[in-house]
Amino acid sequence: MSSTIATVNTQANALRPPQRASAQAALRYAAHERASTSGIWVGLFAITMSFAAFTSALFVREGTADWTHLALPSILYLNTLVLLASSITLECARRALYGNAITQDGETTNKAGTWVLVTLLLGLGFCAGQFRAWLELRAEGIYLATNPNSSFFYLLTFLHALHVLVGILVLVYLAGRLIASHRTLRRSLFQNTAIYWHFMAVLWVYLFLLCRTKL
Amino acid sequence: MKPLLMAGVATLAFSALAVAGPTPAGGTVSGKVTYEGTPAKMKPIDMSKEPSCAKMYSTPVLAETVVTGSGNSLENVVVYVSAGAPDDPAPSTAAVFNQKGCRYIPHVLAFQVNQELKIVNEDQTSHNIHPLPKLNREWNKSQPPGTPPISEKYDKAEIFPVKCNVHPWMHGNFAVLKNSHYAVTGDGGSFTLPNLPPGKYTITAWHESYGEQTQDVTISGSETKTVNFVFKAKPY
Amino acid sequence: MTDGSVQQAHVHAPPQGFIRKYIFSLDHKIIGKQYYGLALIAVFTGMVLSWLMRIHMVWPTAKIPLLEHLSSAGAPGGIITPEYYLSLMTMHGTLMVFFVLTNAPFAAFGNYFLPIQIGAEDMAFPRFNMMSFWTTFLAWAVLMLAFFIPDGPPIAGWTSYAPLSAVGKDAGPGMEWGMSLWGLSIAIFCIASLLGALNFIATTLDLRAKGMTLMRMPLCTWAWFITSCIALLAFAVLLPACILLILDRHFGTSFYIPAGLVVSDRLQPHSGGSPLLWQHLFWFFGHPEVYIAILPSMGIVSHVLMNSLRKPLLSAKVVIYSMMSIGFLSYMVWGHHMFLSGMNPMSALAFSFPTLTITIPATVLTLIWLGSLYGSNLQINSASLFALGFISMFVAGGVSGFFLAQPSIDIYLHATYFVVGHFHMVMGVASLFGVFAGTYFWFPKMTGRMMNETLGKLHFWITFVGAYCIFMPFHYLGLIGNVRRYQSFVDDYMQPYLPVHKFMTIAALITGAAQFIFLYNLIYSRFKGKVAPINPWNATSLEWSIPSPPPWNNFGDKHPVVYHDPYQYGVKGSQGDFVMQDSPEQVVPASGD
Amino acid sequence: MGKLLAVVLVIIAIASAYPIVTHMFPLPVDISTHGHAIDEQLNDTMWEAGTSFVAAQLVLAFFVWSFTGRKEGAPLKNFPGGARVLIIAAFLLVGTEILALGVLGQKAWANVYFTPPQADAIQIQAQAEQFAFYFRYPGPDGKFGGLHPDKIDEGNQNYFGLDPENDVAARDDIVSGELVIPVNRQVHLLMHAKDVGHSFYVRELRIQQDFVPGLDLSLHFTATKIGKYEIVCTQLCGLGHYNMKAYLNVMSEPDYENWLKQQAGQ
Repeated sequence: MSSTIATVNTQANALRPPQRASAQAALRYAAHERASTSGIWVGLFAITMSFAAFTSALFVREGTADWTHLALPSILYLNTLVLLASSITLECARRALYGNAITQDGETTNKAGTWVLVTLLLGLGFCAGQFRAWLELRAEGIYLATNPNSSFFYLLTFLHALHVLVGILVLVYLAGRLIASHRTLRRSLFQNTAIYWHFMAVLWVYLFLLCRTKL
Repeated sequence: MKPLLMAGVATLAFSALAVAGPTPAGGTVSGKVTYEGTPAKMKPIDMSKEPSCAKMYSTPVLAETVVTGSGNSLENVVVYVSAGAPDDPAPSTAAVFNQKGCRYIPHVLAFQVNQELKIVNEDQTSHNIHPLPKLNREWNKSQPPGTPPISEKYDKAEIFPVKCNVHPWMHGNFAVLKNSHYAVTGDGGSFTLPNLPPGKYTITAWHESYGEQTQDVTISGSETKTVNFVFKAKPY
Repeated sequence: MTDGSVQQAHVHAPPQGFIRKYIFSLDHKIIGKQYYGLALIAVFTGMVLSWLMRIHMVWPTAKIPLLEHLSSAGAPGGIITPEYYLSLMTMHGTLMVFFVLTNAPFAAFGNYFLPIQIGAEDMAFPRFNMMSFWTTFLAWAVLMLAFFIPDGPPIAGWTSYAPLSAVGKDAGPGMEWGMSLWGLSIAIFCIASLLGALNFIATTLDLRAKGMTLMRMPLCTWAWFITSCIALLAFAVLLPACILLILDRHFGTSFYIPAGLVVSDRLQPHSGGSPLLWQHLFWFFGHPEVYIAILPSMGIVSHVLMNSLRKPLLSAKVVIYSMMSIGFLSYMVWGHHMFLSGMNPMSALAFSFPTLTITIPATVLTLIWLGSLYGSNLQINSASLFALGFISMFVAGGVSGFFLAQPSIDIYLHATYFVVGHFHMVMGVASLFGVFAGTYFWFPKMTGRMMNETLGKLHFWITFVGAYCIFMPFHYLGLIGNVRRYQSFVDDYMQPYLPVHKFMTIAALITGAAQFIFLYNLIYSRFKGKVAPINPWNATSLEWSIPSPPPWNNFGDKHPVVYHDPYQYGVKGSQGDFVMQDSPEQVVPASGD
Repeated sequence: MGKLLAVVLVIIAIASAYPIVTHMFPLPVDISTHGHAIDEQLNDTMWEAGTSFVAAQLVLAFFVWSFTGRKEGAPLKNFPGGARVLIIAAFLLVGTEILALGVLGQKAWANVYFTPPQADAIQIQAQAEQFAFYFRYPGPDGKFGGLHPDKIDEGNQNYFGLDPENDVAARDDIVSGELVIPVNRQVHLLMHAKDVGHSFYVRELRIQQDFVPGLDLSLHFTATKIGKYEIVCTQLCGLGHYNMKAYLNVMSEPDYENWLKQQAGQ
């Protein structure tokens, strides 16, 4: 969401030292940083609600006669690891960017950029893995409508993958900016992307456990 | 039974209309459709939910899935030339399907591919016409009293049921046929397929609950061949 | 350079060119107006649909000439078919609930005034703001498309109960593509509303001007804030519900469709689904939706009322807390829509009590409004008339809630006209009165011109009396067991009461016609109205401290600082009996208080 | 203008109350054993809600009347006691109402839903479908035949999907489009939906219950007056919803027995 603001100041360019802006502007800047952080949390809350709704749907559906068992493709375990790893690499990027350095020079941003690049590759790997899992199920003749369990599996995994893809798009943007390090970058954009990305990992772990125990 | 008779006459009339084309005088296939065994007893239709229709009948109307006549004759059987005859162009006259007293008149309506089908509502209540074809396009329309007749066409040959979504007991059948050589048996179960040019034909008889039977017949000159069909009746 | 070029942050230059200025504008004010415009189109469409329904109901064989050409399938020879009646009903409900009652009081006014009232120069995420409007527009377009497909609009009602809504074309005309468009449209609408709510919350939390503490926010800002919190939850649940519905309809899943259903002589290829699941998900959204519609109007009415009373509200805090508790309780009561739907009868009791409890904060609000009237110096104008009308309507619609909240009475009144009367008054008319009050009050600020008072008052009188004439009889008919959603009354039982229905229809036609006065007033005043000063109503909140209409960045370069609570009326101020929120002067209570 | 509003408000209050007070819209006669409780509940609520409605409108009218068009500089007053009084009032007023209605109301609800059907209650199966009700009696053998959705053949009057060919219990089942019951005998209605959601509503019985597809609910009631009453569907079920109805025919015990015999004969 901060891309709003970020793109706004693309005209601010070059490695010139940050100007001391008026106190007012500084305040406003800080306010918008805070706003985008609240924004991301509110957004995550909404996402949580939606998946909670799906979960309750699952609990309702569980009781019914045609509820069976679904053997999850083993690749999901690998995918889980990949996604968790991506969470860690993004944390590395954050450390590289804000960890100790007070001012970032091209080197730190490049370093961070590379970490982000790794993260988004892992993210893509996760999505590919999920896709693979679906193919495996198809191969077993288990489709979306085969039984309620498969319906829920495809539904939950697909929606989660969709959210991950959104994250990946933002990561692409981030990596671009960091590696071409002559561009400004709002701190909140990076922070919030990190929050979102970590949340996706947590959400996946939850969904995975749900599928393991219920489907 | 009067409405039934009407139905029979009406159908025959229509089929007569349909065959009265410019085709040269040829042979005729005629015969009788009968059943053996005991057919299911038709239950009376309870129309109490539709007073405007219920009050039109002194004695309860029976369901029309199996209508039998004297001498085990079987009515509402579509007899048509299913092979051997060329496809005929649709006649200009419209086949009329009437809704009267919350029943379909006729119960089985046979007409040709692309022939105009005219659906009329003579009742004081709103009807819904929902034919359930498999090959043709399916539609589902309501017809409040006082609205103009619905005009439709079917472009594929097919026999399928038609129902009223408002009145569950209202069920009929549409027989969309390729050529003009067909008849629907009425009271007495007899039928005639006139004006068949010499050749070898397959005659098919279709009944909505007893299924289909076919017989081959060869016509040479202007003779009259007799073909009878006997269906096996089911008690349930 | 993470904080490079700070002062550029968000200071976007005034937009250039028609498209960026008025169509894909990032300016919350333009977006607010766009929402208002969309709501206006939707409300008039919905109104005409209700006219057609009322006319058909009392004159079933009436030939409506124009309709014959608009929808030859729905109205052959101009006579509305039963399914087309249900289509009209479904579209009326959907348009009104989603595109009017959610858009007008919340999205439209909220977008325009929330940032100004808290002293911000725009929403937190202008691009999201623009997206949420255009997504809403898309949702509307998709819904309206249903009118123009051969299949026609859906016939499942705005609640779209499964399995009727889920089994597809066998369920009847309009249930093939019409229904799918409905599901798609609502899903899109959910996404739009989520974006909007997110924006409102972040803006309110973080973009308040110096000195604008939460408790100093005007009541309508509070209402919008609380509403967006409700909306966030509600639409986040409706979206999954719609997704499941679409899956059932087009991908052969069985979330809502149980086994062994025979629809139109066809055995449905589904198994194990639960129709109640849809009802639970839908009403978990559906009941809070009622408060999404009414809360903003409560806020607007309080805001307007304080201004015309010329004295502070008895207690703004109490109003805020009441609205909060209403919002909170609204999530524990959805089951009262399902008393008779086969839930465990015990749970009916569990849902009944919180429902009844909601009447406490509602009553508190009403009494606060009434109590504030006491000893005031009430100024009568179109805005305050509608505000007072709101109170009257809110009470009228509210008390009937008492009946429906009790399962035992619901056994008799459920799905009768009593219910229809109830929610039309409290959710429909009442919140629309809030919108009217807001319009007459804020129009000068939004357009820089005053609205015509005479027309405004005329509009009020017809609408106020008319609304009672239409919706009171609904309650009476409910008492004699007049079932809702019937296109005509075929049974003898209803015959004696047809005159009542005729009366309601005529009232509806007149009241509806009166809305064109309002429309005319809007358009006329927009261009010909007399020019509005900055603060025509001697009001106190921030929106009245800036030019009418406000410049593109609201406060220009001056950064408002807030010194007072929002409603400093009835005091000795330098400009009169009030002190603006942003004026540093001391508040001296007026004598004789 | 303010004075006018006050007057109009008073008129509205009176005009709205008038049809209620004069019973212009009476509830249909109650023919059930549990109905009186519901009617009492409805009546009490009407008094409480009606009073608060009229009172609120009148107070509003009074305040509008007395506080509009006051001369310049007329002293502003605050409501005696301020918000606190009003809040307490609200809690007391509504609180007591809730307790009174809420708690007492549960009795009426319980009568209908928390009492199990009597052992000797007559079992009848009701099937709701687009757009009619059909009722099934077990017949002489006292056993219901099984339901086979695939066997449903409405053209042939087989609405329930019975299979008399293989299912002996189904052969003597009586299917009727009219719900015929004896007076003063409890009826245990087994509710089954064939296609979509429907609802069973008999005004005079003070009974309403949804048919939920895939969820067979049941309902029990006792009719106390002989006569013919309307059963209507109150759950939107499609284009014929407005026309989906049947009749409840309450007969004397002997008439009912005859009816059964006559039906079995068919």
